[in-house]
Amino acid sequence: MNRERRTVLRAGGGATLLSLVAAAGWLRPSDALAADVWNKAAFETNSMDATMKALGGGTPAQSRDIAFFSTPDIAENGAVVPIGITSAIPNTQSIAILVEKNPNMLAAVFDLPPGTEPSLSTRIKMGQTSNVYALVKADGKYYVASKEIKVTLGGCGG
Amino acid sequence: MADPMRIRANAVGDSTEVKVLMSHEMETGQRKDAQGKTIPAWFIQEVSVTWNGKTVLSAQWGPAVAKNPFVSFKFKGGAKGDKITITWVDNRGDKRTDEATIA
Amino acid sequence: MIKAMLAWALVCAAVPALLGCATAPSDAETSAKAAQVLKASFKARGQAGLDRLDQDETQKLCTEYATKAPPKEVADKIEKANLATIKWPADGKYSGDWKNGERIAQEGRGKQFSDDPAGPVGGNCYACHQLAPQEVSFGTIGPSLYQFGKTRGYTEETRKYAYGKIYNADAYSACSNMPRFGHKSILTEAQIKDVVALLTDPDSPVNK
Amino acid sequence: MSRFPRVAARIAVMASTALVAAAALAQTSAVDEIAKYRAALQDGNPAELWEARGEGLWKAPRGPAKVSLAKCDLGLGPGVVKGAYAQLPRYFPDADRVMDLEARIVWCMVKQQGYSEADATKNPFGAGNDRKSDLEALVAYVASESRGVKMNVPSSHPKEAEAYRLGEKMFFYRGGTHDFACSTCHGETGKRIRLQDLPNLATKEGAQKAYTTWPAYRVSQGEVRSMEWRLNDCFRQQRFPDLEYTSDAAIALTMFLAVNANGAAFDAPAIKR
Repeated sequence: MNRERRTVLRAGGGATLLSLVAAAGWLRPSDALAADVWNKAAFETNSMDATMKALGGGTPAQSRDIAFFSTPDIAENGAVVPIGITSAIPNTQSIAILVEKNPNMLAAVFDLPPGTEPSLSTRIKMGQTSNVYALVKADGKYYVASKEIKVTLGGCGG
Repeated sequence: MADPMRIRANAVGDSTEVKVLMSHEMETGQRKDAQGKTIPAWFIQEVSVTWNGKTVLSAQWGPAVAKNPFVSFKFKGGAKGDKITITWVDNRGDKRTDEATIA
Repeated sequence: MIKAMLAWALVCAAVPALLGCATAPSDAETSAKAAQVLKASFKARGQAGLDRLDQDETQKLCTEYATKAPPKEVADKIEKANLATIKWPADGKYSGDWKNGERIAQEGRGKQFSDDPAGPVGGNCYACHQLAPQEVSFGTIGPSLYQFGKTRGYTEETRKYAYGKIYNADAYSACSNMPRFGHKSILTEAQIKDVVALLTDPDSPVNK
Repeated sequence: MSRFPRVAARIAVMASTALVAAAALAQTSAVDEIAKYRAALQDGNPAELWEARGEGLWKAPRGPAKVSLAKCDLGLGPGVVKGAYAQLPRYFPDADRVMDLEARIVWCMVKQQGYSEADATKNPFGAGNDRKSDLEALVAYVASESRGVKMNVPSSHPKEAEAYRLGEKMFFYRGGTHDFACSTCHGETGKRIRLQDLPNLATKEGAQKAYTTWPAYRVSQGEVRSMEWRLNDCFRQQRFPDLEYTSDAAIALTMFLAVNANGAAFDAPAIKR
């Protein structure tokens, strides 16, 4: 159980927060369940190599089968940058979003169980103009596509 | 306590489209207050979405997910009237679970 | 509220009864009351005191002619009065460091009640003007100043005009939308020179 | 060299290849891309979180009198929320005053729920989780109940007509260190600040476009902002002092904008930069 919990990300789904909560029905939020499962190391890196290592993968292969949608080239405000990612790679297990120039690169990892479409959208923060990476894990292998998003200043500037 | 999530779950063909908004500061831990003191990091770390008890999405987040997070995705299955349950847990151990019915 | 109503009564009392304050007030009466209500509706905060609502002669005239161009004699009067306020640099040099000028042109803070009085004060030029072509986020309230020096010539005359215009825009164009940066002590003499350099230095990206 | 500014360094490197045509092209695509950015935000508007909280606050017994706002008359009868925002500001005989939504909610909180004026208005604009504004949530809820309703703000009462005329004058009032009036930025059609389009609020079209999309979730602030906030923050940037909440000037200016927007379908809370 514990081992399974800690490897949730590496396994690309399987054990999940809710099933764990359900299985151990006596657990309360104060038991700091999240800290136990959350991949702290992966969220504290600031290079692609280090992030991949923390995620348990090697160098990802560039892929044309990963596409951004509803993702602008220019964000009017870095506090909210819409990101949509679709993977056409068979057996996509997870999609992660990384921002090269953020203090820590990894923004989010989504694990997609079979039956869930390999396509999702969310919103992230960007401190400055940067490359954004869509990292896909499929059949245990990692693939990546990237896109530059410019962060500009809108409004009166004060 | 955190405000409830706003969950929209709509049956589209043989799939269900889920859109969720969560009320959360998503504080990065890198900002300073007016007195120059660092505002401690406070952000959702884990999210889980289940349909009739089966997990359809799970996520781990860092503080770079935008304030008042939004996620939209689709999964195969789901019928009008089925229950979608979403839970998040943040780095303080606060947790919130909300439910919606597929429309 | 009470202050405002009192003012209204005073305005009404001051005009002949046959003009009929009880019915439609005149344009001037409405203006006078609007100014009174405005002043009663703000509170001082930070560096922004209530005196900021007191209009000088130029502001008063430009408010009066806000929806129509001022007649020539009024425009001339405004321009003449404002030209007289320009304090030209004692050393006779109008131009400074364009790199610093670029920073000043980008900086939007300064003089707001939320700004630190000891903090940076900028010209916020990009809010209204295109300058260096690399900055795509620029406004269009004012004309594009791209290639300002290149098209006007890198002359003393061009630099002097730019200095004067930044110092007090109303001296050249009555009721301009542009703040009077020097006259109202928004930018220092050195800062104005740096912005002049951004516009008129052959090495500035504005002239590339 | 050590003082060489970063911005300047970046520009110096990039400057060599710049051409007028290239600059113009970059500008067009920047505007298009910003439009894409705004479109992408429309899908999920966090203002919904405020609307839900506001509905809860509206219906909950609160204040010293422990009553809800169910009897609060927003102009269409006690407790009628649907469509009320599209007919505000308006004259209220019981208060003998033209009121915008915020002024009216405060009035109901004081007269019906028993709050003191100071308690009711102590946190008009929220700041994060520790200082959530009940008023902004209530405004988000009431405004959302006018979504799709045609703006129909009355100006037949003499005080309504007067508020409009005063608001119009205030719109053109120059002052402060920068000589700014509302009209400096919002009095011409087709202008921008940075990449932000500026509605010409003196025209019907401009006022309709702007007024019907406030209140709004501002992504730059992570908060839902009301029209009272919009005016207060415009004046801040005009370098004016602090516009008092629900003051006569705030209401007169709102009246000017709202009446100019009449005829358009209300479509807020929106989401904006």
